[in-house]
Amino acid sequence: MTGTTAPLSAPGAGVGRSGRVALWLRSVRTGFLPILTVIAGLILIWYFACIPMNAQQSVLLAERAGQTVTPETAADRRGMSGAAIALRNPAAAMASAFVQDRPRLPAPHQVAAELWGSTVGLAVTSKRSLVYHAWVTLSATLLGFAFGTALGILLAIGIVHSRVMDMSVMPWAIVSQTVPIIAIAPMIIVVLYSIGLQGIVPKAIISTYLSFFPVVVGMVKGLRSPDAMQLDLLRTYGSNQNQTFWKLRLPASLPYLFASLKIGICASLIGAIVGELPTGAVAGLGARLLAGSYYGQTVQIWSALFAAAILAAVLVGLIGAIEKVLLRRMGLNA
Amino acid sequence: MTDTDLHPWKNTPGGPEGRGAAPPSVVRADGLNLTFQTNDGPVHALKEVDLSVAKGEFVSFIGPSGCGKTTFLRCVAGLETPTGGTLTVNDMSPDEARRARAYGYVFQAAGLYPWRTIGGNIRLPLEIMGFPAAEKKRRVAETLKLVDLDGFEKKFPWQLSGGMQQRASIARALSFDADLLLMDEPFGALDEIVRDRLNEELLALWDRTGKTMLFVTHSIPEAVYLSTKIVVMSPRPGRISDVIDSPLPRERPLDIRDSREFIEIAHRVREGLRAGMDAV
Amino acid sequence: MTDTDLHPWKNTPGGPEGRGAAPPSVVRADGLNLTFQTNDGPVHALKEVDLSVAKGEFVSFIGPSGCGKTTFLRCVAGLETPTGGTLTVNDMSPDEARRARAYGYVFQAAGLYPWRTIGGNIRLPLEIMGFPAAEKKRRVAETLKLVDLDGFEKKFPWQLSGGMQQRASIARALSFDADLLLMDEPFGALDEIVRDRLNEELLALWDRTGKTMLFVTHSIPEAVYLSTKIVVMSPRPGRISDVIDSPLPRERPLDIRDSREFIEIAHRVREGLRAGMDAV
Amino acid sequence: QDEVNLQLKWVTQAQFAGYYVAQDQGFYEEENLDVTILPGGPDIAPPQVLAGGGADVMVDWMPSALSAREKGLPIVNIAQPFKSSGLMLTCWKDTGITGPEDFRGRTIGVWFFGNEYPFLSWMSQEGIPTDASDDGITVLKQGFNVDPLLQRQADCISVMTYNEYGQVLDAGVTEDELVTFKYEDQGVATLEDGLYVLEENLEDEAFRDKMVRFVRASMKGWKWAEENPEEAAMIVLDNDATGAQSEEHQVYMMGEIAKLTEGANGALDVADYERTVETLLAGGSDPVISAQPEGAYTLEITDEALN
Amino acid sequence: MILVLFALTLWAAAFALNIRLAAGPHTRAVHLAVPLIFGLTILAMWELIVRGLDVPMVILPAPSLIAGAFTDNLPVLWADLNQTFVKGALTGYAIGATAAFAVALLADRYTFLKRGLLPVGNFMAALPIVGTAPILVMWFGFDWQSKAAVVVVMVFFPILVNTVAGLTDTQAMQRDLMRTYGASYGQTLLKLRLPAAMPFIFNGLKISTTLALIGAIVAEFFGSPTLGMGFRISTSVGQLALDMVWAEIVVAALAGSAFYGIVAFIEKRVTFWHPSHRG
Ligand SMILES: Nc1ncnc2c1ncn2[C@@H]1O[C@H](COP(=O)(O)OP(=O)(O)OP(=O)(O)O)[C@@H](O)[C@H]1O
Ligand SMILES: Nc1ncnc2c1ncn2[C@@H]1O[C@H](COP(=O)(O)OP(=O)(O)OP(=O)(O)O)[C@@H](O)[C@H]1O
Ligand SMILES: Cc1ncc(C[n+]2csc(CCO)c2C)c(N)n1
Ligand SMILES: [Mg+2]
Ligand SMILES: [Mg+2]
Repeated sequence: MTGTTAPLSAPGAGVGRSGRVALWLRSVRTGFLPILTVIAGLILIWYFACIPMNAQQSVLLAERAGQTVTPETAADRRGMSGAAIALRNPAAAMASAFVQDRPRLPAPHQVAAELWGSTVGLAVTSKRSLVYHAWVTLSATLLGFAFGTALGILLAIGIVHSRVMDMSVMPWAIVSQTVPIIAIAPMIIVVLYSIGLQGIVPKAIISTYLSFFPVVVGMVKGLRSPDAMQLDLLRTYGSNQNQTFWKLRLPASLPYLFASLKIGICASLIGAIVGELPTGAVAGLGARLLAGSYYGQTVQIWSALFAAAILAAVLVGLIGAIEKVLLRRMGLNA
Repeated sequence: MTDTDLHPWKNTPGGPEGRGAAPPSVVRADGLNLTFQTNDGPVHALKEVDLSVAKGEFVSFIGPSGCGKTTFLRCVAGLETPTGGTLTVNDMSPDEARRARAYGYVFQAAGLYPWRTIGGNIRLPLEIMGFPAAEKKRRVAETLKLVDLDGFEKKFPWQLSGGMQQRASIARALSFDADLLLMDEPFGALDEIVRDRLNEELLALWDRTGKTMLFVTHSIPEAVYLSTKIVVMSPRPGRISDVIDSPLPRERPLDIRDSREFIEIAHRVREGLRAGMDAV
Repeated sequence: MTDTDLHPWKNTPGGPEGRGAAPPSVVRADGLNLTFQTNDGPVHALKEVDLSVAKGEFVSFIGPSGCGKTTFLRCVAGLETPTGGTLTVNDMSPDEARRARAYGYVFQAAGLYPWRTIGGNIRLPLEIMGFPAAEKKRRVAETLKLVDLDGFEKKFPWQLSGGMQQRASIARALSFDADLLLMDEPFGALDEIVRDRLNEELLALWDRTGKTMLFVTHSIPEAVYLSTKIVVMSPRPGRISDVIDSPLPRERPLDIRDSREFIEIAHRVREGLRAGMDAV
Repeated sequence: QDEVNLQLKWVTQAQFAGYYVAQDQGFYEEENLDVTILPGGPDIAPPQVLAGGGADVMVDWMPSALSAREKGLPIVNIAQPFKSSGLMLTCWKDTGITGPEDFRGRTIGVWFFGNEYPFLSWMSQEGIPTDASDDGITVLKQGFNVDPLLQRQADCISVMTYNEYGQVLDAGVTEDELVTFKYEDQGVATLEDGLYVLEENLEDEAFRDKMVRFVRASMKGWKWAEENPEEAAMIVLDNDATGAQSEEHQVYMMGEIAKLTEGANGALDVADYERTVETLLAGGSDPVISAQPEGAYTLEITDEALN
Repeated sequence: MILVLFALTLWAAAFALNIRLAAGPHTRAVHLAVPLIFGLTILAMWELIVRGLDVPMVILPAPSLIAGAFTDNLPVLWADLNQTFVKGALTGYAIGATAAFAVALLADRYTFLKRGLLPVGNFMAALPIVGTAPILVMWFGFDWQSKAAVVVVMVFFPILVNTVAGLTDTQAMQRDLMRTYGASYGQTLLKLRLPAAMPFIFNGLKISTTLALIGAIVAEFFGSPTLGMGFRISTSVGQLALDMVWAEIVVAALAGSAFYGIVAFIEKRVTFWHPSHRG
């Protein structure tokens, strides 16, 4: 076992040994097989976990249906773990583990069915359609992301070019991220309300607040990534600060920029969702999450959760694709 | 900024005319001192360096690691500010000379920008100095041919071998045709065969254009083979321990290195180096 | 794992005894082939390499960049698996030899671990091979002195100059006193003077301990100065184009390099190299 | 048309049917009003929105409004469409709880965010500490749903007759498994869902006139909703942008809400007001309000609107 | 209005002072003073503008009021900090970091697992906390355990991803060196890959510090005992006690920055050898 992992990742090591076999093995390892296996494993665990997680309710349903269960009353079962209850009443626990209306843990197929039903199964204009809600959230996300990226890049440029900005802004940018956004989101909304800003902008501003930080950090790192020699080269040409920025700092920072954009868009999505709560949570994935939670609709919560994660994955994938195209055109193979 | 500042190629002499007259001093250092302030005390990198380089000379700098070769070249380039003494480049301060784009600098590592093609890298100084489009194109093509890289214009640096990258970086320094070339171990990373070839070509270029060369190397044969003047340096504090004028002819086939004259100069350089080391 | 595996120093011969007998073959390659599979087709890095290295020999490998020197050394070290032919090290497979800790390897770059002090770096192989504490201490002190680094035990790698780092990496390979040393351009990054010193010391060490040396270099004088046998390689596909047995005596003062014999061998090596290049 | 922004206390649901009906049926339009209804939520404090100028009028519970008034935000009740309180505690019967005294040592879920005042003042009247001590109550800050009860993380939780109680029953729990304590029955009821505005705005004649018309149209909406509960529920459903409400639940809620608005014409019953103030003042060591409020309501708007 | 103008003048003055300080020699004092002056200026402007424009206290209280609430409620703030930060955030952080670390070692050992786990992990990292918090409160109860669970979920993936990346961040030559010694997997891990991974691991640990505190606070919005920073914030907003809300925010910022600072300090000690720390 020693070193079966090491040589494969070492450039120049190990390829010779197994020749084509190694190449083939690599393509399998980089392919979908591992992901599918892991997903399959997780789903299996998930299904299995449904049994004890939902046992209280399953057994209660059986009791109400007149079956004898042990212990006999809900009060007696109160302190028991789900696993213990399931073990004592295997039949009852199995019978309704995957079909409850308000399960503690919905089964995968319930979530999948709800996701399918509320996306493909409905017109996108319907208020019950997740596509509609995802769009509401997405629009705020994108606007906030655009603001956040612009703000982040501007701050980074300032920080890189001015010592005062560097010394005074950076520590406070870190502090700003330790402030719980959910606490100040309502205040931001109210303040903006009172100056007449409503709708998408307040949500976008919360997205901005969350997404500017990764961009600042990444861009400062990126704009400072040219080494002394690359900078000296331009000095030997008598280049001015402006030229140095456009010809050296900016192109050198692009890989860093994209890495932080990927984090930034996720932060932005979370910001938009958080921002939906104090705006009356009338529409959007956050509203769906909350509405699901008012009425204990666990299946609805889970499907909204997955919709949000899928949206994030798509956005990150999109940025990744842009990155690939751009960086390849620049000869920096990602 | 004046018009000539923006369009420096307008008054680039370009050819070897005027070489017949008494050569003017291109670089002149008088009692040059440079001390770096570091966390654990000052480092005396250059001490009382006196040197005068005439137009058209090929000067090599040789000396053990850390003796101040790079530092001296950086001072000439205006990238480092001496803490004492005077230094002029073309009778200007090094900083003025830098702004006037008086020299081309080849760093020890190729240092090509990875997001630019080979052609784009060579075009970089031309863009910054504001050459017109047609001129840029012409010069890129010309210098690419000079270093034997035509056909590779569209390739990215990592698609080339180390030796080719090094040649591209030399082309970049040549593209705007400065009269003075500062080269810091340009061939350090190359194997002996490729190095020999590039040495020959560099010599031919120098002979053809009459540029002034300041050349840092670790290799004694290289220094002897290339130079009209060899500056031997010794460390801590960095100073010049010997200046050897080469009696070798301008025409130098590669096998001149097996000649007795050559071996004698090499021996003198080696002795100079050793003496400098033992003095420490 | 056997006891000797854990305590290899127990059966380290250490001294030069047994050198009088007919020298056994330490490394033997027969029709060695190695082809790398890459995305754009196979690269034939080694083709039909035959070589036998006797105990106590000092063998240098020289050849242009990419001719397979490093690859051959890596095969001997069991870091790369040949795709054809046979290769034995101490009559074992290279992989077995690696596990038996039969050799010390010096990489082209120093490659010290930056989180360990110089002493800690030299101690690393000793820790892994399970030497007892007192023995570790003794050996670290001893090898530090050998490479002239005593006093620097507590320093971190980045606090040393490049040359000192290189010496530390040599010390690391020497510390556990293997009989076979594989060195891949160990002095590539050093200036000529330091290089000369280390060459002398390496020769003295070899002479004293009777180790077997496989040594890769780009420098013709270095190869000639050090070796009892010079292997000249040529590229694409990498193969041995010439094997030169050196008639130089074991005792070699530095200025043997100005002798005619030396220059002749150097010339032959250079010709061999050039022939290999032109054949491509 | 005059613009009016109405800030609700909670999300779009039949609890606010009167306003949605008035808008849907054109009652506001008849009064020449352009009303925007702003739904609330767990993160929205209506008095804050009012203070910030985001709304002209809000729906709030009186304890929270009086407390805000004491904190220096001068808000005034201008109408009271809800006559009775829908607040109650629901406990599992099998815990053996029969009366408030049995709460000692129990875990009880309570809504906070300004909704905790009725519970706290009730408990301090009963003399039961809420500090998690052995003979006191362990209070949980209850989330948005009835899970704490269903999961048996709490012995009792707060519910509204018209909403959460229905959810408990929906989850399959039968009424005889539960014991309920209505605040109304315990004599600690406080007024819920009144309409409040900023005091300074009332000095403006145009604003008063706007509110008169608003209250008149809103009460018309409430009466319509009481008479047509099913249609009212559907109107609410149409206005729910989350698409998460179900028809059955809104019809149920409308039915229960109608019981609470019954007997109210929108005018504040001063006796109810005084009972509420008394309850809040009686809070023992830590009363919700410490002094008799002055000018916390006005009858002028309803007088003008309803006569 | 005069106060507002005064605020703007103050801003200009402080900025000028900072420019002069930053242009001078960079002593330790200057490094502290510049951000401090920046922060104090913002506070002063806040105070002046809130007073100058007569912003209602229930919208934005002046810093002086917040300071008052802070000093008047120290015991409450301390108890809240203990509940949310020490019990919720720190426990969750420790568990999450340990678990992430263990899984990273497994994923590192079995390439198959790594290739499968990381994409799935990235996906799960995108689950919004607003949705996971209610579920975890339902599963783990109202007390700090559910907050710790939320924190575990939030910090797990940043640390996992960074650790895995770090463990593979050794140079081929460094690994080959170990092979020439015939080193075992464990020896290679202990003496090469873990030390080499430390800069990455600390990157993950640093990112996670702010996530941990925020996660614990947000989770309290979805159910809690009558204690904790998130509880206090949401309850105080409902009670329009905005000065108390801001006092808690100040506590959160102090605790979060201190936590970050401590981890950054340890990082500096552990990865002293990394170029970014050598100055
Ligand atoms: N892992 C690898 N995959 C593919 N090709 C490789 C690999 N390692 C080496 N090669 C190729 O094998 C050939 C020999 O490489 P090797 O490193 O042995 O050369 P070398 O003689 O050591 O050169 P240098 O003097 O530059 O160190 C080269 O053409 C190289 O590109
Ligand atoms: N920026 C700096 N700060 C502090 N000391 C420096 C700096 N640059 C160089 N030095 C020191 O100045 C001395 C001369 O360095 P320099 O780089 O000029 O040497 P060199 O002759 O070019 O050596 P090499 O052959 O290794 O390139 C060395 O001792 C070096 O440590
Ligand atoms: C965080 C939170 N705060 C308050 C309430 C209470 N609340 C305000 S309006 C209303 C009526 C109907 O549901 C209720 C119960 C809650 N549920 N959740
Ligand atoms: Mg140098
Ligand atoms: Mg090699």
